[in-house]
Amino acid sequence: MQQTSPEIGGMGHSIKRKEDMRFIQGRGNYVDDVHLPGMVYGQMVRSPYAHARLKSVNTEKAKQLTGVLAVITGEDLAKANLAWMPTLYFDKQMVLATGKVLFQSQEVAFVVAEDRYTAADAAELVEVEYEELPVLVDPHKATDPASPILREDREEKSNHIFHWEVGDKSATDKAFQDAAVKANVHAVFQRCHPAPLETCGCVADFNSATGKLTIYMTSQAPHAHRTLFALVGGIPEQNIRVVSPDIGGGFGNKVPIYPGYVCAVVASLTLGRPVKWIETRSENLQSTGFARDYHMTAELAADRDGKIQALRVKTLADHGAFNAAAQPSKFPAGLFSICTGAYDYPNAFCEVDGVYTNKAPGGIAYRCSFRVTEAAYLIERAVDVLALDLKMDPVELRKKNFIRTDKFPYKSPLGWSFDSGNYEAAMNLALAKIGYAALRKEQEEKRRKGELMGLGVSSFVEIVGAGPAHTFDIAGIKMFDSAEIRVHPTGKAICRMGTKSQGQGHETTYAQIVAQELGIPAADVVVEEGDTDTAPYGLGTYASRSTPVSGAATAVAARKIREKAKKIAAHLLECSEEDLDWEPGKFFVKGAPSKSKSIQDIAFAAYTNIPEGLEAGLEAVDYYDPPNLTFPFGTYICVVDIDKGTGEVKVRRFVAVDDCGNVINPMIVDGQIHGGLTEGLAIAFMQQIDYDESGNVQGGSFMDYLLPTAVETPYWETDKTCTPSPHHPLGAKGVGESPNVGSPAAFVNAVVDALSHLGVRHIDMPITPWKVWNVLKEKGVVS
Amino acid sequence: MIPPAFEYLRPSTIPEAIAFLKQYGDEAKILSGGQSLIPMMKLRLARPAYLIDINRIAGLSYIKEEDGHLKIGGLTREAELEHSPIIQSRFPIIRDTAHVIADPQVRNLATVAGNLAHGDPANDHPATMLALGAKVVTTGAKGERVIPIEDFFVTLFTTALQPDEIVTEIRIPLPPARSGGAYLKLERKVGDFATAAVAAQVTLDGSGTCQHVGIGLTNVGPTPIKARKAEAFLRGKKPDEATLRQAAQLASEEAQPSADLRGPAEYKKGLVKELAYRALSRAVERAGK
Amino acid sequence: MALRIEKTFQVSEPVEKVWSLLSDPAKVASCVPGAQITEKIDDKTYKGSISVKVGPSVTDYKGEVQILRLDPQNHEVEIQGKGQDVRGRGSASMTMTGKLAVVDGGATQVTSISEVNVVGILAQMGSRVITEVSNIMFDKFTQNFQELLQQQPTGQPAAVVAETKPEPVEAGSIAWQAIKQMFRRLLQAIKNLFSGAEERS
Amino acid sequence: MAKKQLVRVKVNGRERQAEVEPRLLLVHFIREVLGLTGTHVGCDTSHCGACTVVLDGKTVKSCTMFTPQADGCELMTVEGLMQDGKLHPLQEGFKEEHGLQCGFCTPGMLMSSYALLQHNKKPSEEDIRWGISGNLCRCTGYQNIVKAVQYAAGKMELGGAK
Repeated sequence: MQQTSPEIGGMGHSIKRKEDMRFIQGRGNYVDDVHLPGMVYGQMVRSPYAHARLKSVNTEKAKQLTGVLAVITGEDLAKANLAWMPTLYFDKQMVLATGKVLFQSQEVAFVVAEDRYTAADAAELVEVEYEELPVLVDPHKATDPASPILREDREEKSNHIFHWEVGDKSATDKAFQDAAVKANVHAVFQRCHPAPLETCGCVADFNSATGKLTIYMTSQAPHAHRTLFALVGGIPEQNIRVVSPDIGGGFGNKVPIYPGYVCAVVASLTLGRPVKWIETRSENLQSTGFARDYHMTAELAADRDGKIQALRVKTLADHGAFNAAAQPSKFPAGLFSICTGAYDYPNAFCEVDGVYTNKAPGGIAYRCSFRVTEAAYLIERAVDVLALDLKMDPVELRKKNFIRTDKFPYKSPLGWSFDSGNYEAAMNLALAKIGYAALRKEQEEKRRKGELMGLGVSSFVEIVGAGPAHTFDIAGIKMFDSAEIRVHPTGKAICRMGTKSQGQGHETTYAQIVAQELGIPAADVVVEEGDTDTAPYGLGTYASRSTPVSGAATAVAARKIREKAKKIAAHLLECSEEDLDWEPGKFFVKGAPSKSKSIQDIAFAAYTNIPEGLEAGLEAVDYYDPPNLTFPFGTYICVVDIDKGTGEVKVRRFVAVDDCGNVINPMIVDGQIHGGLTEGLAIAFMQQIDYDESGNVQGGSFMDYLLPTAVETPYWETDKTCTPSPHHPLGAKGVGESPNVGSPAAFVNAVVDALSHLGVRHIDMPITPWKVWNVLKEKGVVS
Repeated sequence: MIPPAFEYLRPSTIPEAIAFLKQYGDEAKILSGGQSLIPMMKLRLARPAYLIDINRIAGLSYIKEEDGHLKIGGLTREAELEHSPIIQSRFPIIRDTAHVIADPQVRNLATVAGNLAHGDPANDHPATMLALGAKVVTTGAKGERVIPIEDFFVTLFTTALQPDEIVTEIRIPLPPARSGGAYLKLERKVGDFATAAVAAQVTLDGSGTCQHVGIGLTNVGPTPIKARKAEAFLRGKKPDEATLRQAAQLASEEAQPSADLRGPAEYKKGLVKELAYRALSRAVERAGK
Repeated sequence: MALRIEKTFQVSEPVEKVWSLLSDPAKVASCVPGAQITEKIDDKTYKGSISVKVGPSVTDYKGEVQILRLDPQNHEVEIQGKGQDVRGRGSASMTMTGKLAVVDGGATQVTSISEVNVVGILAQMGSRVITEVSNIMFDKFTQNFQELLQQQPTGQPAAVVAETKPEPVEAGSIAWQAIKQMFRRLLQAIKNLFSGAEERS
Repeated sequence: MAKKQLVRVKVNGRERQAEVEPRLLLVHFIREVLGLTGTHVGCDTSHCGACTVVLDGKTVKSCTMFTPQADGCELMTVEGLMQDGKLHPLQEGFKEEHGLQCGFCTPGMLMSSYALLQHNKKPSEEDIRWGISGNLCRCTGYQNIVKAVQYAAGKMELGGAK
């Protein structure tokens, strides 16, 4: 790839972010900042019970309160056939409860008032009569005959949602029969929540004069959401405009459609006034898309020397009250079948069963490409357990089983085609950076002194950038993505994409792609996303798909423009296209570099001096359908010290070596990795949405859903190797999720490693001080 | 998120404030730092009809040494303690404590008096004040009362403070030479309650024997706990490791924790044992200096 | 969240005298602070409402108290109380089983096994203190029960209590005290939680 | 309806006043009455610090204060950082060191960092981490925020900016 100058700022330049200027001045425009004339406020009334019969909803008192404009109930919505809405995964979800409630904090009624304060007062006046029902919280009991059937609306009178399997069962079972060594681990990836700092919300604005509905909403996928509103609400799609303004973090939380959005729309249609609905934090944690809740068992079969022969995985997936997983329709367990990891072995079999419980719905991809985090965690844990059983160093075992570089593209036993990789290179760099050998020595000495120190390694492989349209769609919509570039007469440009940044820095990185391909300085390129009236259609930003898909679309669109520019350049230089060479920013005559035309000259000519037979203007659109997914990877190594007295785990060092192919903006990539590692840390040690036996949410506010502060967060050491994707136009792979996918195993492996000499093989996340202390007590380390 | 409506009252003198308290009884609530009351009101778990904002009452914010005591005013903020030179030099234990309370923004408003008056066994100052043998000065309709801290905490969330009284001062006897103290807290993250915490204050005599010992425990029982057995055991002994370990053991036996998301009761007892040993060791070390 | 609280204590009084108390829900309930009965459904069931006001914390509950089981042979009684927060934010319930056993020297051992369940915002925000609070409450209960026992002239049959015409409301209101007290303590606890995830003043 | 209170505050150097319901949270006064939307709301239990403003020189969480409590006080919000068209060294630092991503926590972070640098001109990394421990960020992992504050501290030492 040609290197551009810092002035142009193409690929590989750490240029400062274009979006920052407004944010550092407090001039961002988030949904709650949207203020429209005549705007009113909506507030949800929610169920305190996890499972209860809805006997009556009395809205009279609430309606009598001055300033209250409407109180909408499930019965009201039922009249408009809107009491239920489809989820993104072949299920339906109650917008407002009718009949019964299925999880604590489920939406029961929607109050609309002149201001927030009145709406909150009125919500308290809505009288709801419940009859409590037996509660199902343990997914393992979901299919017990004794358990209540939760979903009376379904044909099938069972709490079982789906069974999904992939791989060659008989060959795998055979490999296990013949195996010299078998290792297994049962690991629960606890239910957690992305908790972006901005909660979900919207302003629905129906203009009765024009018949146009504008919805400003916290949406990671505005175009898909517009289509769903059209299909579900029966509103002509051209009359719906979805605008995603600045978004205060998404991490998957802002992919689904939530009842609050629908209620705000219904209220605006009814009242003809703009209706704002903004979640509180507790509502966000207790009712919107959770992640994980995978109860997994992995078994590895291997030879004595550590060569892995087979993997067998059985998983129970807790989806809560509705299957609101936001994932490709052909994949009920997302891309969980990436669970074979970075290792080369012939046999694998993986099965997943999904069940309903009385918990909030979801199963969204929390900073992860559809269950890839669960998969990476499981295999990296399993490999460590195998290393323990073999009394082998986990690094040695990994190296022995890595897919060799000459095997790419590699066909995995569960059917994926890994595009490219050099796992050993990333591993070796990480080992050198952290000084692995010396640390192992230190560990031995410490153990002799009775001190606890551990080293955790994770060599993860991701699968991102969904996806080839033939295999990937969400709710039927194919997972391509788009870019539209217009070059203005003065050589400046505007680009619009089907994706939507939530902090990833698209306004900067997409501009750098244009700069790379056309030589127009990134500073001269404006990037716009999130307005469905102006941006080309796309599936949005999640699953690390922006760079792999829309980024590719941007490059291809730019190349279309360059093709046309070449014709114009030839016309201006009075030569044939064949005589021209390109360097970022200009075409010049082969052998006569002084005879050249800059992209700016060409842009001007595109509107002022067009060659015969060529249409005016300089713009292009591309809808990119990736030939394959991309497979970012890396090796993370974590060093922990354990305080025997308190059970506290201190992360002493953490080295992250990532390989995301060619890098657009190293500064932004590092920022993404810092953030993802911090979320991984939180998942490994702090974050959990738990439920007690009555279905009460434990961890339903920031009091008990623990997000690390700067004090708990260690200093992250990052580095890179570069193995470009062979099929991506820029050789890029995407990186936003790698650190969150790869790090939990590194943390847990480190803690288990520190305790392995005591016979510890696994500890479930979140690894709290009391869990560690309990282990130490069991093992007689503390009295 | 949205608190219920209330009438706002802003007295400028203590008598005025007390008059309001008498007038409105339990319909009214004192607004001092407000850092626990306001979140409660936002969740509508608290809904006082009247808020008596005492923050504009002059002369209640000070940290001074006077007639053998350190005196802390009823409106003195945690942040002021944290950064006070007197505290840093003479009462490192109080600095330890203030530093681990909530977070910087909260400490800018939260007051020591409120932290005590709240009667929450999970608050940090009670244990420290128990270790220091502080006195709580209250002012009410019947005038001023001086309550020894060990009589102040009645039961869970209940103190000796009367409905028409306000905590106006905290008095801490100035420790003699060769005194030192420390507060150690284990929290799940900055801003959380203690899973358990221990305050220790010791005074050594010329021969290095423990003359005075004060030990307070946080969040391991229905009230803040004064570890009397451990104190008595240590008094008159040389604080060598074995002795401190034994004292710590006694302290953990005095703890009566119950399980919550922070961990099971047994863990919390074990934690008290460890933290007590560490806090005592640091206290002794500081006393030696 | 569900809790199981078991309290066992001995009294010097003979088992029949203790039973005359334990089998009288009014008496049993009077051992925990008070509330309001709005209606008597039948001899075993009362309806009532509770306005719990603790410091700045106010919550109104509606519900029922019921005698589930009365077994004179084995000296066992089971009483249940249930209440729903009228602001629709949750419920709390308690089932208490009381048992008597004769011990040497004619004394009686009293065992109370109570299952408390709290649902809704209190359980979400209150897990920190609910156990603590319940323990305090049941300690108070056993203490009051013993005091009440001493006030009873020996050998007085329960029937006589009836003669001193216990208005259902009377009785009920006493029965209601148990639950009210529980909510009171819980709310007090919850209120104070918001020294919060952080302790503030 | 409770008796309304007349509240006078000096916001970013400008006198403002309004009659408000006593229960109006300071953050809603700032965002909806004064129209300064840089101050954000990220939680309901006073943990996230997105609503942090500087009140009489000290940081407070404006979601945990009633508007009348600020009567007669001086208030500084993120909108007040820029002086005569020039970015404050902290704003510059956050941009230069990539101290923000989604930008939602940024105003609160800037306010906490501002207050920190007022009484600690040369904060260590630890000082900074404790100084911003009342502000949550979900994107950056704090590492570049620490760098941004160090950048500003250096710049202010040279330039003498406040």
